[in-house]
Amino acid sequence: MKNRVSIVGVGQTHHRSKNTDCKGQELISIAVKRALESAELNMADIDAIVIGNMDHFESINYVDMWSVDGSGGYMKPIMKVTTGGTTGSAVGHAAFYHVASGLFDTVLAIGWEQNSESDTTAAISTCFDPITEREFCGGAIGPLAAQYTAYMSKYGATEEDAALVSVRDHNNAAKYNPYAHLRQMITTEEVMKSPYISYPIKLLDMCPRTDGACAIVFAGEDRARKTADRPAWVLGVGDCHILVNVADGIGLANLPSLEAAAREAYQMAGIINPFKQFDVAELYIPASTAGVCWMEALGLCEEGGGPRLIRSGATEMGGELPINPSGGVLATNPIGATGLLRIGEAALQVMGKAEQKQVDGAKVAVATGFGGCFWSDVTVISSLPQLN
Amino acid sequence: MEGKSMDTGALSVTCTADMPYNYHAGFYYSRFLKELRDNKRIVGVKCFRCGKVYVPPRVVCRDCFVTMEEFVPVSDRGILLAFTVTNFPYTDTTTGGPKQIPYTAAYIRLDGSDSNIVHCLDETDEKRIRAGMRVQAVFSDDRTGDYFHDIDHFTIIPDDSV
Amino acid sequence: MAVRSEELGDSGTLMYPSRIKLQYTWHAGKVGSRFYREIRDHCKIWGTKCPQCERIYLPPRETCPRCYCSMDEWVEVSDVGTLLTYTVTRYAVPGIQPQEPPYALGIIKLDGASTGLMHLLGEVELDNIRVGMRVKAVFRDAREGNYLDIKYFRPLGS
Amino acid sequence: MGKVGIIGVAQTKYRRYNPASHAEMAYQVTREALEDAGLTIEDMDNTVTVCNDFWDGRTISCMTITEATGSHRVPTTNVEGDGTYGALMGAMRILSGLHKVTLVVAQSKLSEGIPSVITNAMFDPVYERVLGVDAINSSALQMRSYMSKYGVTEEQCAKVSVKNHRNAKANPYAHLPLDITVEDVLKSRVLADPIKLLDASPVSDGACAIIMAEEETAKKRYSKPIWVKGIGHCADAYHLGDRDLAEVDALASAARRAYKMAGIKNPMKEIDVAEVYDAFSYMELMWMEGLGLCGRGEAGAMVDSGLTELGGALPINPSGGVLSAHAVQVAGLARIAEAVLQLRGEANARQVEGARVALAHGIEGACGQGHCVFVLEN
Repeated sequence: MKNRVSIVGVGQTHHRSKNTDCKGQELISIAVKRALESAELNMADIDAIVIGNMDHFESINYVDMWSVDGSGGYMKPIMKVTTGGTTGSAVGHAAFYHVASGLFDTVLAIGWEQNSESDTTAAISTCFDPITEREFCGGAIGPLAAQYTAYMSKYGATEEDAALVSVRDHNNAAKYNPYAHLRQMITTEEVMKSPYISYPIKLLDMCPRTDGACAIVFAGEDRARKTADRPAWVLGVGDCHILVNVADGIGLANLPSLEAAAREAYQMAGIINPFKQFDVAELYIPASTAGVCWMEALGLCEEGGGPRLIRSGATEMGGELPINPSGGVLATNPIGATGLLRIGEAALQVMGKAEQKQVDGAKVAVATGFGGCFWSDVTVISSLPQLN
Repeated sequence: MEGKSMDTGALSVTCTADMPYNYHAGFYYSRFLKELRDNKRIVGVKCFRCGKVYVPPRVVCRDCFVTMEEFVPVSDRGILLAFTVTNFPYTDTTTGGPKQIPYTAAYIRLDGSDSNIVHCLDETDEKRIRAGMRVQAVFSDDRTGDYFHDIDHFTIIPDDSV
Repeated sequence: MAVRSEELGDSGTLMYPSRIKLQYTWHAGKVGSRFYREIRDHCKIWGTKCPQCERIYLPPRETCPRCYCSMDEWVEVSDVGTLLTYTVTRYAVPGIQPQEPPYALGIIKLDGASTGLMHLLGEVELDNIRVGMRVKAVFRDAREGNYLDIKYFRPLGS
Repeated sequence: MGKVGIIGVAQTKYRRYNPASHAEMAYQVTREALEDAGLTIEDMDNTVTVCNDFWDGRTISCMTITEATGSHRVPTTNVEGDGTYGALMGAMRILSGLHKVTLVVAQSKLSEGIPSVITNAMFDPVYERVLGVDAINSSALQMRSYMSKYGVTEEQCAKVSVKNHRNAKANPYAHLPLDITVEDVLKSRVLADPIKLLDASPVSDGACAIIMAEEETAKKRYSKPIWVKGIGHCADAYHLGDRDLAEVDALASAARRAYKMAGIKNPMKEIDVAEVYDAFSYMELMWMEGLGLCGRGEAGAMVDSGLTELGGALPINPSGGVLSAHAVQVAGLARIAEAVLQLRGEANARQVEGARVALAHGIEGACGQGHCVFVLEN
């Protein structure tokens, strides 16, 4: 790598189902100001900006230009990256490449969404092929639900396994994350009793839609060593966007794109035994069912081992590998920001700045993004500039 | 457009964005749509290298990255790989009105195909549907070059021993 | 409802007419809401002032785009200003235009403001609009709290 | 900056209603760019696509061309814009040292949607959008502003259109090669005055792909790599009323950055040919000023003098420019592809003799709010 890349500041809004206090650009500026504050930098220190969201959620075209009032992008280089649910992680990775290339030193990555401004499910449905798929694909829920039916019949996972994931993430958000959107403690029984919204996914299995923004300051090595006591180093990035037709993702009981993205990121970072090497994980789990069937793709368990790992409690706070101390996507989902929040939360963990949600002594963390057509992004972050 | 005063005293602007698109089906989907419309036939395209058949047809083989040119008919029967009964309200963006629910999205692999399609099933009681069931396409009489309509729906084959 | 695909010229391929039609409710936010309330309730136009560069912004914003600091100070500006540039739109686009073309559009620098405000021009011969012209806001009678509560700007003295 | 070489380019012919689908167009230019570079898809270790959900009529529209561009095989991302920003991302990937060969693919089918509806969505939904403002009438505001500040005339703008449509006659990819006169332009139907039909670019479908490689690979795999010497991008304020629309500060800043990287001190002298984003005739004049190819307000006189004609001292848009083919998400990348052909000496009838340094320019947003500048050298 030409330049080592670090994260020196993370900011986010207090996420809500509907934030009428803020016009979109103002929502963005809250996250940006918090990120700058956490990095102890000013807007003048920022060399370039990368921003992303999903166009039809707010129906604003050229958001990189529109957002200048909030992003601080006036007379700065600014670029828009958008890849669906993986937008946030793709924005983070684009900022990573801005710095790694040596072209820019201090770069602001911004993800945001004001989902309350439209019908999110309807807007998402327009991602499916207008001629062969759109009519029968209801938002992001349908394909995820279908995937879990396949996983259950293949590996004997249950709806209760998914409920455990839902309880873990919701309760982490309630207990530890003041920024989270949903902060209600829930029980397995409540999840199981909640109505089906798309069999086998029930209301409490599914992520909400959220108004929120996240901003992260990426910096090259010199800036990092100068300004941050304990920067988070980005050791590996990987992404894999595998398909064009969502139907072809069906029968994917597991998630090959996550496997491929992880392979790429792990190789770059030097991760050999992910379950052991990672101290904490912030995973893009849009439905609790995914929290059961995707961990094997990250190498956190053997094929079909998701249910066992979830039932073991190892992924709870205090367990061997806590997953989603922040409460993750099930508690907070401003879609264009969601993937970036995973990177931000993972960075805060290894910076020792995660406050109530801190996993003690966390040194190596993994963050994922999910979206598009069963697509995945993976980021490996550490308090160490390189792993031994 | 209207400005509406909301409970917090904050104002908002409400507007229906209506963006028409004449989606170009291109050479491969056009062939697919016309075969459906004119011949009640479902066609895919076959990769000369790996032999895989893709439905709906497309120009490039995902695995071999070669141009596919051989259109082949596939069966109107197949296996239900997965399904979901969609029963939450959302806007149908093709009309701006509410989507008709419930409907069952059916992910199907047709006999003779190596890829999957999505359509709907004429059964919305999830207790009566299982992944792995055999299903059959039911065509519309009045076909217009619309895949969602020209195949009216898929139906579960009660006895597939024939 | 069935969509009828159409032949695309003589290419042998089809066009599938569809649309993305969806309702949006955009939040004006605290700052935008105050701007609109002042117009709706008092026919007054207010901007926000940057404590650093002292620019007065219209429409008002929470953050100065140039200095990137919060702007707490509100300043009333005049409803009279100078036309910086204009155009007469003479083509029709169904669904997005506020009135039948031809109609005039301009950017107006209100007295007391540092930035221009884009708006419609009314009560004016379309061939007699000039850069530098002085114009005055005409408010709508039934105001609802949106951009068109200012009906248009008309030449001063007309 | 390290060296990035461009070793493959391909474009479709631009036209309204290209019968190929998004994916079919993207596949065509991908295959042809690979052929041009003498490489196979296996040689690509990452890709960048250029898709925009409004123009494509689809959320996550990059999904449409994932497989057609081989993006499912390798790390990939999607950068919105006109393709210049996508190429910038491609260059960053290579400069990071983590990737060796990037495929950048842009495609656009303007004839599927209604451009004014799509560009109206650029404007703030709480404020100006309701005025029915779009790419055409907003640009008319800018053209008027530019003319009234600097005394540039409609005739001078018309000359740009005449020149570019004539240049297009030598470009097999162009959509609108035309033999027209200044009078034809002035008499063409007024869209939003002072913009007339022949001051405006057409509605085009098309695709473009380029292949970028790190230095060693570029030298080893290709006989005539074209080198990226400098890149700069920059954004101006959002609300048009915040800007002096007659000025080009963001472009000047982007150009400064690109020139500094490329070691260019006198762009007028050192640049042999420029391909700029002339969505409207007046834009070519303003962008020349922002790029430092002449002083502010001087571009009109420069066009009068004939310097920007093919055969002049600084030919601008020998391809015919965006006025002769405007597939929005492609048009910036096409500027780079055309600049590459010039530097290879493969531009045939539109070749600028002895071109060694070329400039390619793209824009983003309304009235050139954002700009991206590439300096290339052979």
